[in-house]
Amino acid sequence: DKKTIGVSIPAADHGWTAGVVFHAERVAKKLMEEHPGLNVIVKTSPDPASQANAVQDLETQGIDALVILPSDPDPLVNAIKEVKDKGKFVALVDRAPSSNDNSVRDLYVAGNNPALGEVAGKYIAEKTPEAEVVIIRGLPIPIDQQRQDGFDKGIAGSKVKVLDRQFGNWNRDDAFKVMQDYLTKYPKIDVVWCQDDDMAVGVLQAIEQAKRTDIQYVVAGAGSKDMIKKVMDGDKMIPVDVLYPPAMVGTAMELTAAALIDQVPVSGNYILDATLITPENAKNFYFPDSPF
Amino acid sequence: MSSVSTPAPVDGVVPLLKVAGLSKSFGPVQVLKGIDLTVEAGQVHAIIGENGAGKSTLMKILSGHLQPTDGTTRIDGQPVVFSGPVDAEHRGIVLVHQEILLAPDLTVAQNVYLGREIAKGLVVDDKAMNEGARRAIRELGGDIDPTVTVGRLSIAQRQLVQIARSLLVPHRLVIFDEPTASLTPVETEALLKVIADIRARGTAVLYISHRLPEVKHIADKVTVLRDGRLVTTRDASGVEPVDMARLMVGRDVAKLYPDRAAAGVREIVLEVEDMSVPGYAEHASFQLRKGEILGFAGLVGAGRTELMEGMAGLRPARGTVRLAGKPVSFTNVHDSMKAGIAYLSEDRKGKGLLLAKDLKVNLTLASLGRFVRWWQVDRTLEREALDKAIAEFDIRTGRKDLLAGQLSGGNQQKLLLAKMMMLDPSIIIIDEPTRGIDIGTKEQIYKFIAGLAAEGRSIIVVSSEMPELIGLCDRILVMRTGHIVGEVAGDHMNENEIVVLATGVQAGEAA
Amino acid sequence: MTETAAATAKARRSWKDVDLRAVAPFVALALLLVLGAFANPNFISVDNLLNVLTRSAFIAIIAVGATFVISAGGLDLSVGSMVAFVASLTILFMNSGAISDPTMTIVAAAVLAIAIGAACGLANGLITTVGRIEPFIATLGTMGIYRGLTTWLSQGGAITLRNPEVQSLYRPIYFGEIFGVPFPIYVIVITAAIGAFVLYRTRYGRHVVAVGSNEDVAHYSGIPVSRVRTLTYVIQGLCVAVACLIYIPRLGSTSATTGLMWELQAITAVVVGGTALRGGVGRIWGTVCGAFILEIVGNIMLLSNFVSEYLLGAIQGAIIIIAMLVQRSLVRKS
Amino acid sequence: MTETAAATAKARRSWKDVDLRAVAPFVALALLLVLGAFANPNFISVDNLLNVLTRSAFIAIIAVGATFVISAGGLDLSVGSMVAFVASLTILFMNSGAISDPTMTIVAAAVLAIAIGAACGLANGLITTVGRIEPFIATLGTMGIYRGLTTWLSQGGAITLRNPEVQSLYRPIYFGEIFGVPFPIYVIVITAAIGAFVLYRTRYGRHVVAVGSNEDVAHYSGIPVSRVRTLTYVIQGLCVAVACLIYIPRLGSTSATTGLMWELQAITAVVVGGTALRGGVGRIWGTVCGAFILEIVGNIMLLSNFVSEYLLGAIQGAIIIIAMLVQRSLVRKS
Ligand SMILES: Nc1ncnc2c1ncn2[C@@H]1O[C@H](COP(=O)(O)OP(=O)(O)OP(=O)(O)O)[C@@H](O)[C@H]1O
Ligand SMILES: Nc1ncnc2c1ncn2[C@@H]1O[C@H](COP(=O)(O)OP(=O)(O)OP(=O)(O)O)[C@@H](O)[C@H]1O
Ligand SMILES: [Mg+2]
Ligand SMILES: [Mg+2]
Repeated sequence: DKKTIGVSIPAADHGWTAGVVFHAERVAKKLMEEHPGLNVIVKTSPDPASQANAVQDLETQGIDALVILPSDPDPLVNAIKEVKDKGKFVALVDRAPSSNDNSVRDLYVAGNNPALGEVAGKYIAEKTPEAEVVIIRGLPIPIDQQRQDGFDKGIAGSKVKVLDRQFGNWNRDDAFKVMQDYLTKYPKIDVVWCQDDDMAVGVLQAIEQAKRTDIQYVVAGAGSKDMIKKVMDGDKMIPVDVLYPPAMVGTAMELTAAALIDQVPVSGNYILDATLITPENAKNFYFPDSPF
Repeated sequence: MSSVSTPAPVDGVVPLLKVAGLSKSFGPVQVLKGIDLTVEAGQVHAIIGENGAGKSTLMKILSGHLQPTDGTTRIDGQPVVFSGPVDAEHRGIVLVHQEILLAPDLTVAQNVYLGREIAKGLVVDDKAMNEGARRAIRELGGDIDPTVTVGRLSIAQRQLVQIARSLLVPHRLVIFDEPTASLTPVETEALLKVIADIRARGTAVLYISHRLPEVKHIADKVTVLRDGRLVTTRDASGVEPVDMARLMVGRDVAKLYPDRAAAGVREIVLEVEDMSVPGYAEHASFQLRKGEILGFAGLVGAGRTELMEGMAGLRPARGTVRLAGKPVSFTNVHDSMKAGIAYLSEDRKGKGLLLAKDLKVNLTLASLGRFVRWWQVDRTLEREALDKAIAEFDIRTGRKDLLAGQLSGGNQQKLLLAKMMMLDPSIIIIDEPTRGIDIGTKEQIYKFIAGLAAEGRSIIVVSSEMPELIGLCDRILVMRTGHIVGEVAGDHMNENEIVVLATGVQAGEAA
Repeated sequence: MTETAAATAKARRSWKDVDLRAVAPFVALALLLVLGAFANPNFISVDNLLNVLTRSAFIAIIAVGATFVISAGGLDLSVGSMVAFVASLTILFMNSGAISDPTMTIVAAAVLAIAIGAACGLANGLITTVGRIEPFIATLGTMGIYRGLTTWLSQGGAITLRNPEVQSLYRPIYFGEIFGVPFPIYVIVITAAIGAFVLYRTRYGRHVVAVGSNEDVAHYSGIPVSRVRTLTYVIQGLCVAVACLIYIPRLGSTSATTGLMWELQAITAVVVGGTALRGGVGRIWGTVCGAFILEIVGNIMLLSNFVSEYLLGAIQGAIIIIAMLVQRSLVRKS
Repeated sequence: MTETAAATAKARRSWKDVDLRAVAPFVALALLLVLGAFANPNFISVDNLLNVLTRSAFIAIIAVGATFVISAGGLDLSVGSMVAFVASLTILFMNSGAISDPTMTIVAAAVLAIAIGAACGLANGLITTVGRIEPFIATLGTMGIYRGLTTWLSQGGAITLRNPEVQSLYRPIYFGEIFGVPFPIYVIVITAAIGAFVLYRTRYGRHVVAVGSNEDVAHYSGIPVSRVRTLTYVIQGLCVAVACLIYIPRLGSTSATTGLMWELQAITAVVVGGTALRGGVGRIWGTVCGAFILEIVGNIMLLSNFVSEYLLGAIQGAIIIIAMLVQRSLVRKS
């Protein structure tokens, strides 16, 4: 008999989520080809409230399993529980609510947000132990806070000094502005940590425009093809990138399909590493076809 | 379509404009019924009729603002159908609207030249337009800075701007719809002179006014409308104002102003001392007695309106107001209304009535508290009040669910009067009570005002029509440029005396 | 060519006119229902329709308040942030454990939410009326303020209702049903009914419409224009508080992005419902219908599988325009 | 009764009045500059000020167009999405390699951008005028449409200018300087000057203001109201296209979030600059000043160390309100 997997993800509103959408679509097509009896519906939503609606609508369409990457986890717990309580298989991707246990989901596939910050922090602390760092944060929501906390943990004990941290809203234009103002404000900046590859685009432009040479490098995160390319090419400004693969949604979908169709017992946590991408390993993570 | 006599141009003179069988309906209401009218070049043709007779509607049709439901229009013998007001203007027909149609944010000159700006290449020539506008207004006897925005002008000044604007179009037929309603004698005289000039140049003029002596003075022909029907068209030389009144109203209007019992000296109910409204009026002091009708005369811009508004708490003012000896100070209208003062604005469309709402809503707006039962506005009570007001004030309306904006001007004034009387005020300030009102209605309103005074209410009448003040008031105060410059009463109540005070100029010859 | 022409057309045309303008949104709604039924048979299932109605509750309730503000000639862009702010404070209060009894906690929280909503509305009202700043700018400013404060309260994270007892007690306010109809639907109906009563039947309602219709006339009629206008913002604040009270149990948490863009949705609901933005007319039931329309458009998009998810926003925009065009042509034909 | 009499009170009060209203935004700007200087000495460095002016270019230029739309009594909420749409199409064209010569590519792209901008504006204009839909709703609809199309074009990701030759040739349009002044500042000045000329000196500009002041009057005066209004949207579209042309070389890429909320910023700039939202008045230079004010507020926030990053939005909102209050009190005192 026909099985249906519903996939609810945030709308493609910046690079990383675009990657998520890309991979979700890719894997959905692949799964449906591999399993003729399987139907995969992918729905995107711009904010938590509409995502809760989308989950409800997927349920209305009669799904057997839900794969969800919540745009903001806590507000969506209730909606996810609704599905879970009806005995459907639920895979939660990436963003964990405050209480992330079996009552909420069967499977948890995630990148490691605290680790993303921590890896970046550690790298900076090792490479430039006395660096003065400015930070450009994302939006004021929990994942951002987790990355921030991770970063603070990563540099703990070192002499790395954080000069400032402001929100760039995971947006290139905003990051450009914030970086311009940082450059005005601080005569000497050693390192920029900007938490996201999209924002790094704006940061690099601002630095280039100011013709400042004191900035040694920029650490971003996520693993967009443009940044990975720069790492591969040995760009001085982007020596490394921290991986936070949007493809994780595909992993979750594949695992869910396995649970549903092949009756493989799947449950528990699958945490993907926040791998540090260096010129040596970069080509393993380079997908030129992805939009991100 | 031609039913009534449509004489061919026998003697070779083709009339400039000729309409036959013209009818107009708004929905179920037929407003004009088979009007035949001929307008000749070089003549002033007056149209008179009661409020709501259909004069404005007829003029709007003739100038392309409205499409007739039926009938034909010929210009120089050629049948035409106007696609719109601009089309009519191109054919030389311009209308000076009864309502003021100007863009409030633009300057006087910009309004005067709106839609036909003088331009040098791409650039508009503001200098030339300011000059032109200043000249055009001066020709009308006004003096308005052409660079002031229209929103700052008084109604009278706006009216002048509007007239100036219309006369700048090359015209063969100019239609004036109550142009003098808000003008004082000085500007009225100037306008009549301008109209005489226009006529002398061979232009035809259609002229609507409720001021019958004026009509008599200027018109060559007079057409009377009643209930949308053309009653008669006559040579003006053959009809006197009394006849006109009778033809309009359908009965004798022998005496316009009511007899009033000479009131003895009564107690002072209102005392205003050293009242200043910054920018408009300074150090005004006056007293009002119980049962008295006190007039305020003055030229346009003398500050009468602002003084009254300041006193009623409608705009910031300094000074002392005593009601029955007790000092009061009104920071807002609500307080003054509660104290029994009602102010009826001269600007009934802008400040008096909600034109887009129905009569009921308008009638009860100021006194809604009286209609509240169980937290709700009781619509039955409202309906009853409307019925009563319609009867009492003789508001002529086809249907009771009409919007206030669909009433004719005169009936709007009656509605406003009815609205403010719902407050049951003891002091009533009426600014321009009969602006644009037909003679029959005027008589009613005067009678009504006199009745209010007889009931022991005190009334202030601000008016630019001197006969009205003289006929109605016990005393008249005259204002000039923000100051009260004198009082006329008893034997001195005549136009000459007032004009001398209002202008500050000894008159050689009186109008 | 004399008379006869007179009394043919009866007054029927004009009542139609008035009526059609009010009926138009409902016609648009009906058309959408038909469209939805074609898109996916599940659409017209009772469950789905109840779902959609239920979740339109937030916008519908907020939009009832917006109808007041707009009728009086104002505008409130801050409602979305206000939802975030009021809901955050309310959750923080419930988390604080100031009151130990769960039921009393919820009651006190409700009172608090209402008070904060009213206070926020009052602030908006005073800034526009006493400060005489264009409502658009004034509420754009407070929009920033309320959202900023929310961000600060949440320290960039989420504010989540922690007490499980309170949570389970509170949950039915969104998820509960009475006679098979979800609770929020009752809240919509009650709010709208009260709103309609106040706007159409009371003196204050009459004043609101008068102020929006012509401020000068209202002023000259002795209506305290500023007070009437300020109160519309307070009503808006109260409606926001009510929306918060059913929002909190649904998601149980808020963050800096809660209520983002809801102001635009609320205003759209009001306008789609037949209220003109320039003021002077208010249609409460039309507004509620407008909120349903918006939610149903989204629902149909999600249920149908024709459209690329990238194009969702485009189609939604197009449908709103088409809905308005349909309305207009309906009204014009009458 | 003689003549002479008609002498009236002089207009002496009015010039002061008018002038202060126009000057107020500049006073607010000056106050902000002083405030900024206290917050951080770097603030008044030429470099920083040039940076800030340069990046205000997008909003300033768009807001010049918005001044036309608003003066004529309209509103355009779609400009932010339009930026994203026009810029995306332009980049896609440059990437397509349809023209091999880099210079010609850029010229052709510029022409294309202008054409698309004008077309988008025309669409907005026709929907509001011919379709007779409230501008707020009409452009909210097209806002969804343009953004949706952008998302679809980019498949959710970024659209990046690929040709390095074109890139390096085009880059100076944003980053280049003439006599030490960045190129975008010239573009602001030129756009505003043209805008001011059209609005204040030409017949069309006069008609724009008349339409916004009183539509009926304009109609009776033979002004083609719909055409005038539609054209203001086209002008808005052209301004958006110009803004895009200097936006593209800055980051060389667009995404679905490009230009998000810019419409609100543009409208705020217009209003802060002294143009009333109800139409009938337009102040081009005030608008430009308003755009500077907005950008400077953000800049001061970032440069100063007083404020928690969480509270930025709140302070920004508060400053806008205070700036408007200062303006109002200035004007009232006059
Ligand atoms: N748009 C409309 N819809 C319905 N009725 C209307 C409309 N316009 C005018 N009327 C009605 O037509 C009649 C004639 O109005 P009109 O304005 O022509 O009168 P008038 O003779 O100019 O009166 P006044 O002397 O008061 O100006 C009035 O009864 C008025 O209520
Ligand atoms: N908003 C305004 N700002 C500046 N001046 C104004 C404003 N409104 C009116 N004025 C001026 O104030 C003066 C007095 O106004 P107004 O003409 O209404 O007085 P009035 O004596 O009541 O005249 P009317 O005979 O028209 O009733 C006029 O010169 C007018 O131009
Ligand atoms: Mg008339
Ligand atoms: Mg007056």
